[in-house]
Amino acid sequence: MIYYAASILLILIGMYAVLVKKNIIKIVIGLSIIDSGVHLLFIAIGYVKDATAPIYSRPGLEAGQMVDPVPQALVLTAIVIGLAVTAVALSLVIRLYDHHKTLNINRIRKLKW
Amino acid sequence: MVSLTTLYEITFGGAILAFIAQHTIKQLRTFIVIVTSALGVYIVWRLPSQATDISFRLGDFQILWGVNEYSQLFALLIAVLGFFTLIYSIDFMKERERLGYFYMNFLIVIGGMYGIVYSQDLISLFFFWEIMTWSSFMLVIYCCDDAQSIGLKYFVFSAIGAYAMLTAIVLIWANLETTSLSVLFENFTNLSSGLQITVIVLFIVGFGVKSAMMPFHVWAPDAYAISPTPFTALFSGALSKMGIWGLGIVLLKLAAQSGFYVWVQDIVAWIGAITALLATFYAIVQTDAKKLLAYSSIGQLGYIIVGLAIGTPLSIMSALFLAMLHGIFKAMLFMSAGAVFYRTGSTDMNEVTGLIRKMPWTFLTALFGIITVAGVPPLGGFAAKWMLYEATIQSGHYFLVIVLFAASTAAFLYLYRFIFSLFLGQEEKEYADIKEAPLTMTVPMVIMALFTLVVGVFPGIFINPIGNAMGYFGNYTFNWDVSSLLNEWGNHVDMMTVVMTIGAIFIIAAIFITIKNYRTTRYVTTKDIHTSGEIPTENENLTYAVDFYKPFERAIAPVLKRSIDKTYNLIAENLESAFDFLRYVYTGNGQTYALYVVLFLAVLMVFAELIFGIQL
Amino acid sequence: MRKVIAVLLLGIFGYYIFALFVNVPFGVRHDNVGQHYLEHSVQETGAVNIVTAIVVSHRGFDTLGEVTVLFLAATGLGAILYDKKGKKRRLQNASLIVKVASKLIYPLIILLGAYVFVHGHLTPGGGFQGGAIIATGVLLMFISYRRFETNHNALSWVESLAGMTFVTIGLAGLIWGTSFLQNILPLGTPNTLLSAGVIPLIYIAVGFKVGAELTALLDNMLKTIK
Amino acid sequence: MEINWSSVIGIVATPVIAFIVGVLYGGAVRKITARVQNRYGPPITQNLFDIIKLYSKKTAIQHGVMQHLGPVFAITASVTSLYFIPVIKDSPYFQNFSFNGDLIFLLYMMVFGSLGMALGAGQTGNPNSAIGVSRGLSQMVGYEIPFVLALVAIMIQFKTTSLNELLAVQDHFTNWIIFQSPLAFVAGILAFLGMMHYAPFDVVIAPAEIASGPPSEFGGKYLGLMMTSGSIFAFVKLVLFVDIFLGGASDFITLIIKTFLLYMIPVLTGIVSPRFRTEQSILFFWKWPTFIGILAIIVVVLNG
Amino acid sequence: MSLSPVQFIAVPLFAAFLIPLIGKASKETVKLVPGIVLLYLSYVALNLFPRGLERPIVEHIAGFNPPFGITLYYGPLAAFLTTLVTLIGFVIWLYSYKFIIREPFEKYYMLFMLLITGSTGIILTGDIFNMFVFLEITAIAAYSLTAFLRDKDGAEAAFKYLLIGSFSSTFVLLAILLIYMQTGTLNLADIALKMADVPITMKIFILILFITGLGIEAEIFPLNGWAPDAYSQAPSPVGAVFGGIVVKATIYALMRIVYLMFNFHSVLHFFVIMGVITMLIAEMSAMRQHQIKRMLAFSSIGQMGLVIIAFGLGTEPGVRAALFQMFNHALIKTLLFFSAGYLVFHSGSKHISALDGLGRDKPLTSFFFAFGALAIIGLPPFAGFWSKLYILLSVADAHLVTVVVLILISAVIEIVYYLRVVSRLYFKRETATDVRRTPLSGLAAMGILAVVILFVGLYPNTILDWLTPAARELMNTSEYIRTGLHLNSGLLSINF
Repeated sequence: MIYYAASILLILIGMYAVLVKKNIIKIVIGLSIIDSGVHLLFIAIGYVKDATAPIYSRPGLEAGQMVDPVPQALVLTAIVIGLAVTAVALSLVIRLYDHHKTLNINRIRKLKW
Repeated sequence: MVSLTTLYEITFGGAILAFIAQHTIKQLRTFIVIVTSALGVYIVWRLPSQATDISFRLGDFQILWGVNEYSQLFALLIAVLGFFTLIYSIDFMKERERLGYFYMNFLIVIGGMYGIVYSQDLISLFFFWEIMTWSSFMLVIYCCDDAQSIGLKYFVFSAIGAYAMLTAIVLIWANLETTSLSVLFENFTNLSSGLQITVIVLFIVGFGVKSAMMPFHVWAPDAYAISPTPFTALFSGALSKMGIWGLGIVLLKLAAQSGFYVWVQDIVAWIGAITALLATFYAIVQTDAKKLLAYSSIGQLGYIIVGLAIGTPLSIMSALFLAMLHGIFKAMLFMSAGAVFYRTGSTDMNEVTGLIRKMPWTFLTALFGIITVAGVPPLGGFAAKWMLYEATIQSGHYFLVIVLFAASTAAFLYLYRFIFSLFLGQEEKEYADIKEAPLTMTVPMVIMALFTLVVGVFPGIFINPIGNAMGYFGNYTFNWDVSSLLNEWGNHVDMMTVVMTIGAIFIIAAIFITIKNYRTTRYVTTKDIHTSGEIPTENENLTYAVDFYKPFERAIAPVLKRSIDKTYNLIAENLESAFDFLRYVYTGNGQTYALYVVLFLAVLMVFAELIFGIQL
Repeated sequence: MRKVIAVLLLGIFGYYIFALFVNVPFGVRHDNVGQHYLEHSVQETGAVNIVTAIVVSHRGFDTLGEVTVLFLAATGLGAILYDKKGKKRRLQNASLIVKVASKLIYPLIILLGAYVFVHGHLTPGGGFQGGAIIATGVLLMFISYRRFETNHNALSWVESLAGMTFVTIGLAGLIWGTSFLQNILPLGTPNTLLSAGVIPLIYIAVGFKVGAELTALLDNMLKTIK
Repeated sequence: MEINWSSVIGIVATPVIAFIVGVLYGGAVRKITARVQNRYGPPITQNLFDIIKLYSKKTAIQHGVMQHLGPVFAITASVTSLYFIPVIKDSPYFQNFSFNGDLIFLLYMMVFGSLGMALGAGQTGNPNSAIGVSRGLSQMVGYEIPFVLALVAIMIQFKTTSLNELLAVQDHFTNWIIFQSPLAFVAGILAFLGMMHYAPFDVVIAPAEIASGPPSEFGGKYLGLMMTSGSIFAFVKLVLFVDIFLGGASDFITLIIKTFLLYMIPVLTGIVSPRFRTEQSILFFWKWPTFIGILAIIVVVLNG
Repeated sequence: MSLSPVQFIAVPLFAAFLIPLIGKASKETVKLVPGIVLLYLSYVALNLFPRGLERPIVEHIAGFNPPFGITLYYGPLAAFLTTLVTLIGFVIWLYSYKFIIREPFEKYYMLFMLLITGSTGIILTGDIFNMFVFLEITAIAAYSLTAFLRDKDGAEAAFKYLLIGSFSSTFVLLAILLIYMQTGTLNLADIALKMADVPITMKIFILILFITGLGIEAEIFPLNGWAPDAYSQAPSPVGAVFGGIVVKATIYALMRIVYLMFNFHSVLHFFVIMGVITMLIAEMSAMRQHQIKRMLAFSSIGQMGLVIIAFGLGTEPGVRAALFQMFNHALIKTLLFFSAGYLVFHSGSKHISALDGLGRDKPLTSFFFAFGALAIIGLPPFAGFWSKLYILLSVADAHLVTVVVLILISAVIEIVYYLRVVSRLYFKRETATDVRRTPLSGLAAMGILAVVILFVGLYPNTILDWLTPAARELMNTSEYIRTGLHLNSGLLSINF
């Protein structure tokens, strides 16, 4: 249970950062934190008590002794996606800083209404 | 073999060809346009004897096109007016640019109108209705700088009307699962009474906008005034009649079946009468001839609406009679104003003056036009007015008839001003070199002018086909003599006698006054006038045109002060600023947007718990 | 103000999400597709690492998407940070210790990365992990040596070729087999290097691709920062 | 083809009689006015002589075809209207075409002349004429409304628009419409004041102000013809009112008495009145006369 | 080689990987690649279409039976949408050919190809996590394309888009997590089957997460803050890509999920309400815009509101109308963005006031804009008329007269702001003349669209005949489950 709570808390912290922090780099960090939270949540629901990684690395391992492999596979993909988004976000931050000479999101609002 | 499809193909095809020709072989363009419209006249003429109904499925709808007497009446008006206005436009538009655009849209308007009157189902009706609307919009904004706001106003009002109509169509579809007009007529009483009245009101609004019914008329004066004159003639002459066509169907086919008929009749008739009166007042204070005529159109359409709303055989007859006739005389008047514009470059009544001796044929057309509008015998207008008054009185709308009379008397004011300012009065030097308009313009005008005289003598040539057309609404018979008018109390007017009398006396008096002292009668210029002993100098202004009806304006000042147009503008402005306020939701701050997202989510979650009472 | 609203809204959101999880027992085995994979994947794919089997075989399409995402990120980055003038990284040279150490470690890191993706079907890890390790190695070099340059041409060749290899393997499945990405090679004996049909091939391609892409990505970003 | 001689005589005689009566009335009015104003005044036949003098003038000037035809329009309207009114009740000579027209037709026919005149006056280019026309037309909008109200009240009361049928209804002194529908009569007679263009509604011709307004550029034969037409037209209006409200006349003496008495109403009002401005007269007509006319209709509707 | 739906995804992807290599040899050739790919895809689409209509093609990726492998579901709906995406993609390429000429244009084409991959993937996939992956591909490509011009505003717009887009992916991912937790499967058909056993609380919260997540990309108010910025700051063809492809695919995803998994009606009416709000606010905001592309963006949102309303009716005519509207909107808005792109290019300013008199200077481009404006307002004889009519009819069938009225009111607003621009184009004095000419490829792209719009307007049956089975497919959940799950693999890929 604490795993769930922690992951959700992580998500909330990330969201708080995104919603409140003014520095766009911090916002990007917030996005990463959200991602981490979600990924952890994935892993958490796949976990089975006292089970091992789903690899038949040694003989005698039974299917029943392993954790659910699907969330892990999904998380693998999700991480990569998160990475890609972060990369694009950071590149945008670089561009924004180039143009605006600031990282304060309140100053970057030329497009409105 | 002619059929409706050939009619549409030729008209719309001609439109596209004209556009292409403009960009390839310019000489062909006029030829194509004239041939197309002439073919249109021919086909429409032959249609009743040869055409069969055309029916096919389009999506979920059964499309039905067919010819009936009622449609035929309007189609002929469209075809003939289209033909004349196009001939007129040859020289009128010669110097303008973007003629391909002009002619294409012109023919599309004509095609759209054919489509409207020949549709037997609501979908194709709406389809062609909208085609007509946008192509006419294109023509309204053809010319000048301020055309854009005027065009926009026109289109917005048209759209409100069209969408009212669409709502009605949609309601009918939802409840009767049909779009066919005939099925609708049969099953209309199956609708609940609330729905009946809704549908009727929506349709009346829809058609009322096009027929410039108050309070939806505000687009009309400007739009009429600003569009190129050949099109204005068609616009006022034929296009506005599409609204009348529809109102006829709604009032006489639908409303007549509902329990609210009496109410609908009274309200619409009063709206029509007030339209007529106010439009006339506004026409009186105009200074631009086309605008004046535009308001006059609105007024005349008001009469027609009254006639349709009253719904007795005589009133329907008068309405349709006036509708047909209005098509002709208003086209004449616009054409003569256009001819003046063509030669002088202006239709400002404070400026242009004394053209009678320069443009006699144009003047003649204008004269016949105003006499017809005024409803003075012996021209055709009298028959229409006469029938309308008789019908209004005899159906018990006593106060209505007063309003109509007032409007029609006041109409003399603007009519006189129109012809006086442009053609009579002082002949000024700057217009000394004006010549008569070219033949392509005068010939259609004069033909139509003579036609009003013929109708005046033999109203039967209109009454009999209209009587047939009224068969669409029920059993009405008009077995009148070709030259007589008859009311429901049995009183009649014999137009033949009237015209013979007038003609005889007129000719005798004219001969008398001409030959008496023929030699010693001499012409003097308009500068050589009685001015109480003062000899006017060369540059003294003797033209009386500005504020021609100042006293009358003072008398009706309270009416003029309140303008519906201003009210609409106020509403529009307020709405726009309200919209402006709304878009501040988009603050431009990405974080705020993100906050909206979370807010949305949180609200949904709370709502979900409230609504579904979820146990968590 | 914003903070209060944010906290309030996040509180509501967190409360409901947490409430959803409260009733879900933690660490309990569920009856789901995962169990099927655990039981049958080895026969079906020949890979003993079930996660790899799922990632590359059962859900190979996801992986293709994943590769695409990464490729996309690199392309997007290239597009966003594109600049005509070739730029230099503005990093200072690291200290000598770092330099020497990284020079020592660098080949080892590359080797480790290669190992990880080659053995993706046998041990924890795979193309992504391997690729990421390789990129880390390069990053180390970037940090240590100001003048360390990668061959851009080669990188983009590797990127593209690796991507195309993946798709080609997929299309080959369509051509010779019945469907896209179908395993058309013999499965071999589980738990050996040359087993599991196309999985190692795909993972090698992915490894190269990820390595190259992440390298390009890092390079690109480092060069743009002023 | 059989020629109905009595109607031929009527057609020829009616305008002549109308002209003579009208001209003499005009003279009489001048005389009466003068007497009231303590002047001696011209002889009754003065107008007749004036017209004869005008016709015998050798020269005439005109500014164009419309001015040339303006008086023609006027005379056409006067005579045509005359023909469509039964001058003497039940007389075979003076029915003319009255069975072929009705009240609404007459309303419009009477306008025809004014319109022609206005057009003719318009072409002269004299600003005074134009001002006069402007005033005349504006004022017309004023008095037409009570007039039409009165007519409508009568039409719906007797369910006819034909003058002959109205005459038939008024077969006895007590049945005169003036007694059957007094309100309509009041409205009608007030409108009549405006129609006759005597003071206080003489702003149209306003002799001292705009040089007699519309006709100011007409002279010689044109003015002669106009005055002829005017005389006939005055008679037409009088006969029309007599026919509508006063039961018509079955012989000449009655006709003369009734029309003369009727004529005295505007004349005497005019002598003692100052002049309304145009908008004043319009608003005057739109107030009390209109109200009375509406009352007339309401009464009819309530009784019917 | 056998034709298979997977080619819609694989071929553009392959092309995207190939482009840099070709770019090494010849930069100009790169421009041709997307065109060739999309032409090939059109060929595939035309061939597969009749079969998809006849019987859905279920492609099992890597040969694993569902629910254990990823499947592609090519039914009438997917057939319709992929064809649409291919068509729009093709004209966008044609337009971009001369429009996107600044470096690094090969990156532009790569991103474009990947975006096509992503959106066809969303449409075709039968697996929810796979759908998420493709959603992300589409989104990241879209972020990058938004900032493609590398100017101040582009970066800002892209960042906002990314910020909100990340929220979108978070929520979708959470929803997928919950679904997997509850049903233990990721295959859409399988989920639909097992969803019946999921407690209602869970269901509703999953739905809420999906609505929020996908609603962001589907431009539901108030989640659409990114849209006006992104549309207006991206290069014009990209604006068309958003309006014509991205949003369409996302709406599809949202509706597929809602119809498949959560078939209760109160939820659907929620969509009607959201649709109405979205539409009204967007149209009102559009009215007050001073920049033409921003105006088009708001108009797009408004149109999507319309689509959502029609979807929310939950009736077959409603769904069909919504699909029809999607089709028309994709075509027309693309045309508008195209012409607006060149208008902006020629006038040198994004502001509407700079367009005065361009109609005389650039008659064809202006003509196409006017054409598109008339079409999107819903005037006959253009395609937009029929879809609007069908939406109204289906709304009225559901006895929501108020909604009918609101739709029409918004249509009036639409008229005002579109015609304002049109009349400005033609009826103001020319400000300046631009010697540059609109390239032929751009005009050809617009011409193709205009012809199609007119054709569909005159012969709506051609489209409606395809739409009826598509709508039925979306409505008929059990059929989807049956074909999605129980057919054997192997015989599904059709050999040619």
